[in-house]
Amino acid sequence: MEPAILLKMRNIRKTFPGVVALDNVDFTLRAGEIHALMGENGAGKSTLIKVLTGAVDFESGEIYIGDNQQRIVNRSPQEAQKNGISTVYQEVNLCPNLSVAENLFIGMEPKKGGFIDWKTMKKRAKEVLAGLDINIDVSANLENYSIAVQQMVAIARAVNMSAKILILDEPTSSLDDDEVEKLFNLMKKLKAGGTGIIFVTHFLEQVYAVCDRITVLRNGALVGEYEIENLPRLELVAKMLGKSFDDLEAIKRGNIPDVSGENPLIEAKGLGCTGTIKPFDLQIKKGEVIGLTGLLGSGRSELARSLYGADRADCGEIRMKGEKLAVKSPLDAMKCGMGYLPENRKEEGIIADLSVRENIMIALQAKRGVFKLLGRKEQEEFTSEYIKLLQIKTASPETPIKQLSGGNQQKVILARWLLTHPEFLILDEPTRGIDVGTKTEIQKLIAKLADEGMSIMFISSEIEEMLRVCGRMAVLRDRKKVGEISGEELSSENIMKAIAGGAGNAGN
Amino acid sequence: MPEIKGRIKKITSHRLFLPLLCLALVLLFNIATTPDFFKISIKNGMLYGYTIDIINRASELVILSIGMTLVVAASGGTDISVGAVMSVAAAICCFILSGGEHSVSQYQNPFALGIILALLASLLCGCFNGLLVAKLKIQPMVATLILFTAGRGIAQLVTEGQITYIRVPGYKILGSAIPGIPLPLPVFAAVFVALITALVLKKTALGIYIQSVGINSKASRLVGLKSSAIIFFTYVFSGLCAGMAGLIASSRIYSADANNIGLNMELDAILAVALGGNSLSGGKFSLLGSIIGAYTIQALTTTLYAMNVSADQLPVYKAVVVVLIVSLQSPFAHKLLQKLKSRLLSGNSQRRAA
Amino acid sequence: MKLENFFKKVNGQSFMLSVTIGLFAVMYIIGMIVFASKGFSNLQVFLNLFISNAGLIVVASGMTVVMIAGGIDISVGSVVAMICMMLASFMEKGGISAPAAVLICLLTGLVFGLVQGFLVSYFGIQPFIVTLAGMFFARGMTAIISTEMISIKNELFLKWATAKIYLPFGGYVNKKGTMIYPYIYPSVVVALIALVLVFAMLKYTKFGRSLYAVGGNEQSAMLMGLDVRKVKLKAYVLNGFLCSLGGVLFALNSCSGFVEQAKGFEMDAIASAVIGGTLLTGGVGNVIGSLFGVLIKGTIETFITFQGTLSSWWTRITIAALLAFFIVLQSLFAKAKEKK
Amino acid sequence: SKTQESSSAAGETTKAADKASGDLVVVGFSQVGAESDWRTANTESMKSTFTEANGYSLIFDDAQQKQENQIKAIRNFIQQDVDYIVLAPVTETGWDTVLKEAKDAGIPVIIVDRMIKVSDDSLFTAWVGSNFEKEGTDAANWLADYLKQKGKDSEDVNIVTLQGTIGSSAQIGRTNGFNKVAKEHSNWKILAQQTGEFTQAKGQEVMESFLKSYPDIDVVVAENDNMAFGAIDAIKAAGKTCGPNGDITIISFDAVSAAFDAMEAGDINVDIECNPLHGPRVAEIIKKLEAGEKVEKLQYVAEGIFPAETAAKDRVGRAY
Ligand SMILES: Nc1ncnc2c1ncn2[C@@H]1O[C@H](COP(=O)(O)OP(=O)(O)OP(=O)(O)O)[C@@H](O)[C@H]1O
Ligand SMILES: Nc1ncnc2c1ncn2[C@@H]1O[C@H](COP(=O)(O)OP(=O)(O)OP(=O)(O)O)[C@@H](O)[C@H]1O
Ligand SMILES: [Mg+2]
Ligand SMILES: [Mg+2]
Repeated sequence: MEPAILLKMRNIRKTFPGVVALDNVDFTLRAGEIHALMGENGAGKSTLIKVLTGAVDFESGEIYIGDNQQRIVNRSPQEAQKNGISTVYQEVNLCPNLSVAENLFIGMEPKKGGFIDWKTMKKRAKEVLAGLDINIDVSANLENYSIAVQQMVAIARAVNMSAKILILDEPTSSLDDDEVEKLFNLMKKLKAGGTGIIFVTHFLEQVYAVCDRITVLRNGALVGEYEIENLPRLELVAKMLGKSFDDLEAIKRGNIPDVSGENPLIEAKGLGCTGTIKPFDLQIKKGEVIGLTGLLGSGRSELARSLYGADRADCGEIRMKGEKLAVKSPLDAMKCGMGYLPENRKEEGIIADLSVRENIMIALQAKRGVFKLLGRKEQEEFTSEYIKLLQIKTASPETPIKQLSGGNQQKVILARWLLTHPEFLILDEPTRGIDVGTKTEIQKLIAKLADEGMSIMFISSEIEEMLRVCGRMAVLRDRKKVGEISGEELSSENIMKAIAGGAGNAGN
Repeated sequence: MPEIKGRIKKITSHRLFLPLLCLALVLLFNIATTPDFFKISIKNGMLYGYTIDIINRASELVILSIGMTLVVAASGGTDISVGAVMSVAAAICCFILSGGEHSVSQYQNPFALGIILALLASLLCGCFNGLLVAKLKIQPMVATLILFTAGRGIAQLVTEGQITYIRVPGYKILGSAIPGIPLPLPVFAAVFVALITALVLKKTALGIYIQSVGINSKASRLVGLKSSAIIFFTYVFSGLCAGMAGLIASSRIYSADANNIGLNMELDAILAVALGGNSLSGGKFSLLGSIIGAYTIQALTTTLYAMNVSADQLPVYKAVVVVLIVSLQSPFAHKLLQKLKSRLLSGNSQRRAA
Repeated sequence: MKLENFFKKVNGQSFMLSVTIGLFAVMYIIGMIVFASKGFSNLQVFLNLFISNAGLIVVASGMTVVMIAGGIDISVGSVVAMICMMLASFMEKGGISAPAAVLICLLTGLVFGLVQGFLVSYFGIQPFIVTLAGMFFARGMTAIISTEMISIKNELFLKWATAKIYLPFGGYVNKKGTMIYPYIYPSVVVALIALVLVFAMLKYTKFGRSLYAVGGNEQSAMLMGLDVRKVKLKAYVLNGFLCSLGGVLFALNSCSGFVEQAKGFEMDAIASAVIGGTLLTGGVGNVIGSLFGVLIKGTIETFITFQGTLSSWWTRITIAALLAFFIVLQSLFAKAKEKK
Repeated sequence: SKTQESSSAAGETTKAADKASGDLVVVGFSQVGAESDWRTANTESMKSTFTEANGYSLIFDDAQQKQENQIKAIRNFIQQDVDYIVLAPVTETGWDTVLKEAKDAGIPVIIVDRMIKVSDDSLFTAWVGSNFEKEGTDAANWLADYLKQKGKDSEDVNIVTLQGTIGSSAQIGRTNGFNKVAKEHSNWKILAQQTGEFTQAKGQEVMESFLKSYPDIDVVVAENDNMAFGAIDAIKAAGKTCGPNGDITIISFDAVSAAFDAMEAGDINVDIECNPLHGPRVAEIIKKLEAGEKVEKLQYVAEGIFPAETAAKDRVGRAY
């Protein structure tokens, strides 16, 4: 029997000034299916979801919902929730100033005699999170936890609403494999219960691991809806990009040059920062790509930040080309030729109201100093150059960056750092939320930059990705560097082993 | 035809369109009520008329709002001490020039010394505010509340609670005019400060630094901007602006009236920034917008005087006009306008098709 | 070791609250030592903090509510003046009975809040500007009602104002040989009840929690399914009501209406809330903190009176210095906490 | 001519006073603020009267122009167990509650400067101060005489008023006093009344505007000297003249020393005095109360009218 249709969207059209985000898009969701929504950065996935849930209004089209296909328009997320749709939006959208428990229950707090029953709320919050294997203090404020935990809380919140339709917009981009596994189990359970799930992700493996059906968008237009069996990976990628695509595996960096003999470009000795990362030694050579790997919260970002001066190290020293550096602030690090792309794009990366051009030029400008303003023409030139190079999808260079899709924002930030021509570039999760096509482009770019002599530190939750470009990897566990793997020993198996280490309790 | 339409669209969607429109509306209102509002004659070799009054009287406010704009942009907060700092600057200047007397008809110390020390004092006040906001991360309004409370006290301390008069013709010049030039000097002072500031913002990266810090100070730090130094700078600058405004205000009345110089000016300065279409939560700003806002406020005040609105009702009218102006600029009105526009445009095209 | 545990346990907000309360206690004890011979340690001095500031306590609670929601209201001083003037003119000139006058005033506050809230939330105008206009408007209306000072002579109202509630302990004999028991007025009781209600509302109702969510991150709150605009509107309405209630209490203390009344009251309310740990950026705050903010300001002022020789300018400078001392100390504590 | 009853209640309680703090009489003085030179002179007069050398200990409190601060101060005075409370009220109204507290504690209250309105007259013992309304009528009567002298008493006279801060007692009294008399003269036309908020800058700005709206102003009534100074500047900038030999007659209030300068320079026609030297009068009252004598309840300070013609002579020996 054909499963019941939960949701039908027809001829949805939505424009933003200068862009057609959705052009007569159709979408159908059935009960008990996990439906992947795929497309490049800026294809319109998030916009479709926002239209559906009333977070933005749209120009034309219809939405039908439920068994009897009643036509609805959600004018606000609140209405959408009432109509049985619960959503995890792309960027974590919770209230950091509230406790974890409240974030889970706000708007539907358990009550006793008309008043919020805090005890029950905390108890139930603990239970809900335990269902996802997260054991944290639910009465602490959300801001105290890492993005990954926040992401899990957002998911737990959406799931807890036990809605008929669950929407997950790139929920896995900041999760590691363990967490993803937990999420998938949960999704499967919900699916068995008849919930329809819309799932947006750029990880193809994940799509093939859980999804039943795929809808592909390209440039705001519908490409088609496919059963998963009928759409092999390569074909999916081709549909998304609109052209055929050489397989991912092909990018494996041909010959990672041997740099072991050279003097190190950067050398950290006993560098550490109380509370975030324990003292470590690290050497990075010219033209080398070093990966940092470890479980979530193992301190990879912290290590990078202490090198860059974003968190001020309180012991140890950094040397560059043998010379001792005094890195007290990011500007010092930049002046020494470093660059740092932070992992939390929304909070530490983009400068939301500034235009794409200004977001790109700002780092170089800061490095040059306040009096040497980059010429307007010069700015426009390199902006269009990078827009082309990284294929940034934007209405114009003067569009505020906040109007770009998540992935395109990330590209702008990358362009910002490339423009400063650093000798040593730290990339913390640069491919988070980036589509397959661009991801490979970025990996290629990293390889190319390294070949040209740039040293790169690369942090990613995807081991596969790192294996493709890194010549060496440092392993972290419990905020401590516990070892390095290089050369022949680099394989996902070895890395897994190193990460897991002696103790199996690294997670939480 | 489409060219004109395109141009109209371009003009109406410009950031300064609404602030300018508001100013124009306030001014036009006068044609109906006070027919000779725009009459300008020459008296005593000076241009004379309501419009001259507006640009003259707005000078201090313009200068204040320039400083305030940068403070708001960089820190997303307001400097409520500017009025008090004006009074401090005036008090110090008069104190130096009078040598401690309460009324003198001859400088007791060089004129330049008074001016320099007064500006230095206002700079210091700015530093104090900047230190609290940028270094100690105290919320701007609270940090500046301290000088807001203390400022007039300091000014009174300097003048021993008395109004200090400098009855020297030379001291009145800054607040009146240089013989031979038909426009009052404060007008030039305001234009001068505005031009210098605009030039600095245009020729250096300061403008983008300020906006960037105001929008996202965490991200700005990571791209190498010294957020706290930039925020500190804006407060110092605002202090300096307040000092200049204080000197002009003092010169107008050739005295230091610690209690009244710059009284409630901080509110008008903040209002000017908002009327100029700037967000009070920081980030993107338009200096010209704030300046237009400042002139709008003074135009409003002068208009109400010209119409002889009874003094007790004055604030009510001011409130109503302010609400109307900001409603016109609000996102809500924006949406309404857009809908109207699109309906008009589509109506046009239909007509053409038919 | 224990201290470290303490630091770890309390989260940011309750930590700041305990700092505020601690600093207040220290300040008060210092006062008792310095002015020991002048009767600072009388219980009545402490009670006077409440008596003289009953109105401010309520107004500051309202301010705390809007500030938590990410707004601000600088019209409160003018609204208090308007309410006092309305009360005075209704009772003295309009011949309206005291309860009716109070009721009309409370309703007026509600409507005032409604209009301001509507402009802020549905028109999307910046709160500072809306309430600045509100400030002009209310002050102007006060003058329109009457530019003359009106003294409240209504018997019932005066009875409310002067009905002392004596405490059965802590009495002393003064120089004139009169036995004086400490007392409070009904206004204090009303203020404290209002405070407790707002406290409970913030902590135990959906609306209360929504305020924090909206103030913390408006966009997120919207996406989490809260009706942000309605929440903000309600915040201003509640504030309007509390403001008028505060106005009534203020009138009980001053028994008059005049144009210049309660000038700068908004700054007192904002400062109290902020000293009590409420953030102007929204999302963080607590009315208990604001209560202590009020008490701290009151204590500083009491210091000044007990000192008794300061010229006008020194009064201002000293108040500012104490304020600065307090604010800076608070920020240093906050920084230390952040480091832990 | 006014009510001259004494307060027996206060007189009796003071007899019972024991002098705990040595032999000094403790006086708590709550002052409005330091908003004008007049006020500073007033404070100075009090401070120089109530010195330890004269047998007093003064507790001074400055209310920064806020009534609520004065209420707080009085409560604190009560707690400090002062012998007398001297109050220069910010406002006329709103003293019932707190003065009742003082009465309950048995502390006599002496009001200076502005009068207060209370439901029960026994709440204060005595009052010393100015009569603003009388100042207003004095000004108007002077104008009537002046016009008669000039033989212009039947011509139209155009008057503008620069009012003080709306709602302040000086503004209310002076405006009402002047307007009352003005109504009796059908040829007096009050063209406009606008507040200059007692400041020179605002006075100047408002006068500028008046001059443009009304080209033929004959009389400017400035409710204090500072606004008069501002008005003079504006008049001169507009190319007109003022003072005894000018186009526009200027009437001002307060009579501070700078105003005498202006009168001597021929810019102001007349200044109505507002006397700030209340200290000695209050000391006299306290002495009487200490001795158990009765005191006059309402005591107006002497206030003069100073026309420009005699200004040079009148100012000799003035303390402020
Ligand atoms: N608020 C906005 N204002 C203007 N343009 C917008 C806005 N939001 C999205 N867009 C534009 O709409 C298009 C679709 O964006 P959307 O966020 O839906 O992409 P996406 O498929 O989710 O991409 P990603 O995978 O990068 O998240 C983009 O070109 C983007 O620039
Ligand atoms: N599952 C968890 N439970 C409790 N706390 C966690 C958890 N995951 C992370 N944290 C906390 O968050 C802090 C920062 O983690 P963060 O994610 O920045 O580390 P990371 O190694 O950079 O990982 P990633 O870059 O993958 O996010 C950790 O030090 C840890 O205290
Ligand atoms: Mg997206
Ligand atoms: Mg990380």
